[in-house]
Amino acid sequence: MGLKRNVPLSAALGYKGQGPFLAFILHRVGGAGMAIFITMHVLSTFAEMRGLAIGDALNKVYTSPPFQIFILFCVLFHAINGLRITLLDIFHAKLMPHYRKIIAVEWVVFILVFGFAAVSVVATAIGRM
Amino acid sequence: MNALQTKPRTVPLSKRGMSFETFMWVFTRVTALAMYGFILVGLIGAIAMGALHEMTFVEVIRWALVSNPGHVESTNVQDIAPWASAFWRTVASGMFLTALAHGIHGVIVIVDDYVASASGRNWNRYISMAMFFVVMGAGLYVIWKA
Amino acid sequence: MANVHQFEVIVVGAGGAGLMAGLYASKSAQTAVISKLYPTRSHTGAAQGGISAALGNYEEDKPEWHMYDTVKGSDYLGDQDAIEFMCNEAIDAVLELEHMGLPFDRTPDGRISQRPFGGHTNVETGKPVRRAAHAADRTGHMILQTLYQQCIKSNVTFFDEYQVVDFIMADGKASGIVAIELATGEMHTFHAKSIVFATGGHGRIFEVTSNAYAYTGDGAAILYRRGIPLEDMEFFQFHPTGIYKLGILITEGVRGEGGVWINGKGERFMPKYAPHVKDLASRDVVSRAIITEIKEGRGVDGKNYVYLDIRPETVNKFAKEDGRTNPDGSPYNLTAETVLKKIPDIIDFCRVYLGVDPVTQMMPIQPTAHYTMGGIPTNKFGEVVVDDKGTTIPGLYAAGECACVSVHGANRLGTNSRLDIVVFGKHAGLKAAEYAKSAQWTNLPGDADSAARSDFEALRNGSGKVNAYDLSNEMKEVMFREVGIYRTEKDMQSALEKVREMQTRYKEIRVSDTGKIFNTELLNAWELGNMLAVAEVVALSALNRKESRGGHSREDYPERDDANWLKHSLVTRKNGKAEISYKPVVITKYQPKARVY
Amino acid sequence: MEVTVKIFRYNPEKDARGNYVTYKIEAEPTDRILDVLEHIKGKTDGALSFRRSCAHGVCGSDAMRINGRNRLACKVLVRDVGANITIEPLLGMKVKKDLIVDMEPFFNNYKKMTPYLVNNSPLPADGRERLQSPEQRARFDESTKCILCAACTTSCPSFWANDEYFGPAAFVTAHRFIFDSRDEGASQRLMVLAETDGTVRCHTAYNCTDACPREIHITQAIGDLKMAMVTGKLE
Ligand SMILES: Cc1cc2nc3c(=O)[nH]c(=O)nc-3n(C[C@H](O)[C@H](O)[C@H](O)COP(=O)(O)OP(=O)(O)OC[C@H]3O[C@@H](n4cnc5c(N)ncnc54)[C@H](O)[C@@H]3O)c2cc1C
Ligand code: HEM
Ligand code: SF4
Ligand code: F3S
Ligand code: FES
Repeated sequence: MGLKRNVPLSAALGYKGQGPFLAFILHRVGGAGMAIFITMHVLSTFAEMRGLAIGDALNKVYTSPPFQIFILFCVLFHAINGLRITLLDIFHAKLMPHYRKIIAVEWVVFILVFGFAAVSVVATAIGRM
Repeated sequence: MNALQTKPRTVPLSKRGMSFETFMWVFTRVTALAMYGFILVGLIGAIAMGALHEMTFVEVIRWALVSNPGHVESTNVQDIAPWASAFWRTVASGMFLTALAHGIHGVIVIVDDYVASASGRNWNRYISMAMFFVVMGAGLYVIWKA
Repeated sequence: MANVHQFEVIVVGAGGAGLMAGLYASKSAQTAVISKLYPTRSHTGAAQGGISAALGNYEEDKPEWHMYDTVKGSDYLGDQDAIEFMCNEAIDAVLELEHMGLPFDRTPDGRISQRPFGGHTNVETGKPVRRAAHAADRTGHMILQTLYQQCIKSNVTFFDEYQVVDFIMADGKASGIVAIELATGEMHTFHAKSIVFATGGHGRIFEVTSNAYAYTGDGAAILYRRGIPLEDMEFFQFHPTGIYKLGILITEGVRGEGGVWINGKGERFMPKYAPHVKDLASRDVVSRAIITEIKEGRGVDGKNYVYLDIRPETVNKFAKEDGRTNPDGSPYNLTAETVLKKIPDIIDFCRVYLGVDPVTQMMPIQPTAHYTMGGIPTNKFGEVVVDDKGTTIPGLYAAGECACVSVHGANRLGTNSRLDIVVFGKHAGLKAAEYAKSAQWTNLPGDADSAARSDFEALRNGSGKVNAYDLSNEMKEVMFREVGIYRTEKDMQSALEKVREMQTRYKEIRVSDTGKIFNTELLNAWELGNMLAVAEVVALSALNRKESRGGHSREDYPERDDANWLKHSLVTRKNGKAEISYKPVVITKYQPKARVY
Repeated sequence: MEVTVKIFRYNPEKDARGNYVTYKIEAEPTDRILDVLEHIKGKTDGALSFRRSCAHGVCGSDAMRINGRNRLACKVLVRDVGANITIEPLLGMKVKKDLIVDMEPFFNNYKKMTPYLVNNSPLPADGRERLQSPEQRARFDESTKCILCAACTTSCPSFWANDEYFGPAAFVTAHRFIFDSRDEGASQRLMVLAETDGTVRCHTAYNCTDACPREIHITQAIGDLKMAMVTGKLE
């Protein structure tokens, strides 16, 4: 007897992990987001080039500013965080004790780059209007 | 005292746990660094070709990520020819294949996290590999024929 | 009767003693280890300081010195044949632990590192000697883990979270035990040829204690109810270094590293009480010194605690005064890094529970109930001995803190109980297996678990007028105040009466949880019954012994009295009443003399 | 001070699922959460069940989720968490009753690590200890501190996802032996660690390191293992 061990997503996300836990979640969202996006993007472009019309509708989605901001978030966070992971893995003996500081630095870098990108998307969008 | 000076402890390659998983763990990190390499090449190339005057920040990022001529079509780039050279198509293909291998394996990792049954994990691999080849074919077509 | 199991050897308890017994018994006999806790939760894991053995890795040391110190430490009440046996086995026992993988700290040339510990001396010079082999300040944890690991390696059968509640005899021989499986509440009967009790002590009968919740004297109480005597129960060790109010132990290793006692006036007071070894005097001496300081108004802020100071500047100041040196002869010098490295866990305790950092602040300290010297009487092979003639009960063994061999006599030296559990756990296991191989199976009575069943029924059906939690707290408070560090006739008499009255009230308890699965309330209530039984024996033995010796300090009889009291007390339950008898102390090499440090 | 304690309750003999019960009691800021639980059990609700033994953070019995994080109830004081306290069982284990979870899978994973010293070479001829320098001893000191409380494993998202994952506690055990200069079983452990449910399932979420009551740098230890698998070096 006993309750099942299943951890519902709400409980998992409700766990009070620290910065690295959040980074892990976002990294995963980013990676999966990109993988789906790239697949869709490639296939739809391919379809378009082969004269199928489905590509068009999807392209509208890709070019919409909210989607662009989302996918930029995925790309930039995943890339920057991925670099952090890789460096910590390789130089773990030296760097891991400082993981909190390193993540703080990572956020600064990310916010700068992503902020730039977001502004650029919004500016373009306004320019087009 | 002599007994203290132990020989350096190293485990031979075949016995240190160099499994498929371990190998792919290394592969993920190597491809991560390789992608940074591609991005750097893309960025430098773009700047050399005058991107700073002709593109927005986001457009530069898009190009650097996959330097496919399609990625500069909607920009203010005057002359598309240098951007569509075989060199850039090769760089784009390299980046694309690296990212695809990395990404598809990443998806396998995510699914493996949640699916513990042997058959589930096998299906995960079959489907992912199939996706890999389909998307690879389509992607290379897009990069080279566009 | 459902749930009957059969094993040649049953070990009850999976602490250091139980695991050692299980490991050795399983080499030749079919063995099961039954424990109410997961083995790694046993109290052995809490021990910090070290395990003593005359390895001599830093300086000259001999088993004879170790023996002498132990005899002296025991205030001459220890049985010298057993002590000699233990001290001789010590070296091999520690080396065996190392071979099993125990990660001892190391000397620069790669040997097991040792540190000084209260009461351990070079008998020729009278100076403290480095005898305690240690692994940081978690030696007990390492012993427990290492032994559990070895049991896994040897595929020992475990029944984890099974609480043993009764012991069955048939034809005067050990025949089996009854246990409750916590996860289901089912009662199981284990038929066995040999049974080894290794259930640990009963320090939870006192209010301020370093002991685990599990230390409720189950093993002693079960056997006591079945007519087995308990030996020397008046001797309970109060450890000088408990964290104020909580009782959590600060290892004596802190003193080994040079820690100094400071009273409320900022004075170092131990030289007054132990001019030679000073701050490293044995536990009973220091505990009494602290209480005296407090009684005479030199506690901190008028409260009942003093300070232990391990700040490097203090330590170095006094080390210089004392002329303390390193083994190579250079002056002793303690640095903050050494403190951090040698006692990391203690620093952690202080930070978590007190918000005090021992590297820069003094630690508030109060004596705490710590170790059960008395217990189930055994000989050096772990065989339970029921009288003064050496009569044993075939198939019944005990080892570890629940047993009284007696190697600790009236007072245990630090690090000797680790040794006790390893040495006697091993021999009890070997003997148990040897006996099991030669003995016939007893006829297990058909209704073996009926007594246990009715005990538990009673707890479910009491009137409910009494709350077990309150009763338990009341007992602890009475025992700590009236049968604590300093004892008087009047206090102990009062305690004895109160405990007996509480035993009557205990019958009114009613457990509110009616379920079977993990009914911890029911088991806690049953444990309270054990504690009340043991508390009565402790109070009675203490009241009876009209002298001061080791851990038993009476204000009304402040002197040791070898003429009348150089003997072990035995309390046996006959017809529902506790009766006292005595047995002689085994004295071989060392005649009693005054105990000065 | 008055504290409000919300506790997850589940009685397998009565309830189909768990629910939360709120208690209001008086507590000192320096009380341990374990004291609070004992108090509630003693005075208000005897059926409340949880494991405990040492009461000072060395036996590993009472890991649970306190205000959303895995902690030992005996190592958190009321003043550390404030007047609103939520106590829940560890995530990712079967709840047997109230705060008691099924530890069997956890110990099974531990046992997969060959959790004992492997050394089949002859002992030193003099029968004395195998030598080890203080530096060699220091190499694995951290991982000897583990008390198998399961706080780490049950805080790990990979373990929540599937309990075949060996989990950080098992890795700490592996680390304890692999980096012990006296041990000769590194290779067999590394081969196990390299399985699909081994170290690759660790995505450096650091929840384990944050949860460990013994302050073991678990993620770093796992990093050591991953590197050992790649380079074969056990330094
Ligand atoms: C804080 C502290 C520090 C110490 N430091 C030192 C030191 O530095 N050096 C030293 O030499 N000694 C030290 N000691 C003393 C020493 O640790 C103990 O005396 C010793 O560990 C006792 O071991 P044991 O095997 O007898 O019992 P334990 O390790 O306590 O094991 C008892 C076992 O019995 C089981 N059990 C109990 N009742 C039942 C039941 N009814 N049914 C089934 N199973 C049951 C428990 O589950 C447990 O597994 C210290 C003690 C404490 C509390
Ligand atoms: C510069 C670019 C990139 C870097 C530095 C990078 C880095 C990483 C790293 C280090 C990991 C391993 C994480 C871990 O083991 O915990 C990872 C995982 C992953 N990556 Fe990337 N990556 C990049 C680009 C991409 C791209 C383009 C995709 C999509 C196609 C992608 C998809 C994934 C996925 C799905 C995972 C698995 C995520 C997980 O396990 O949670 N990555 N990446
Ligand atoms: S590593 Fe830390 S958190 Fe994990 S089981 Fe060991 S002590 Fe507990
Ligand atoms: S939380 Fe889990 S993912 Fe790795 S770093 Fe710890 S094991
Ligand atoms: S009760 Fe032992 S760790 Fe909390």
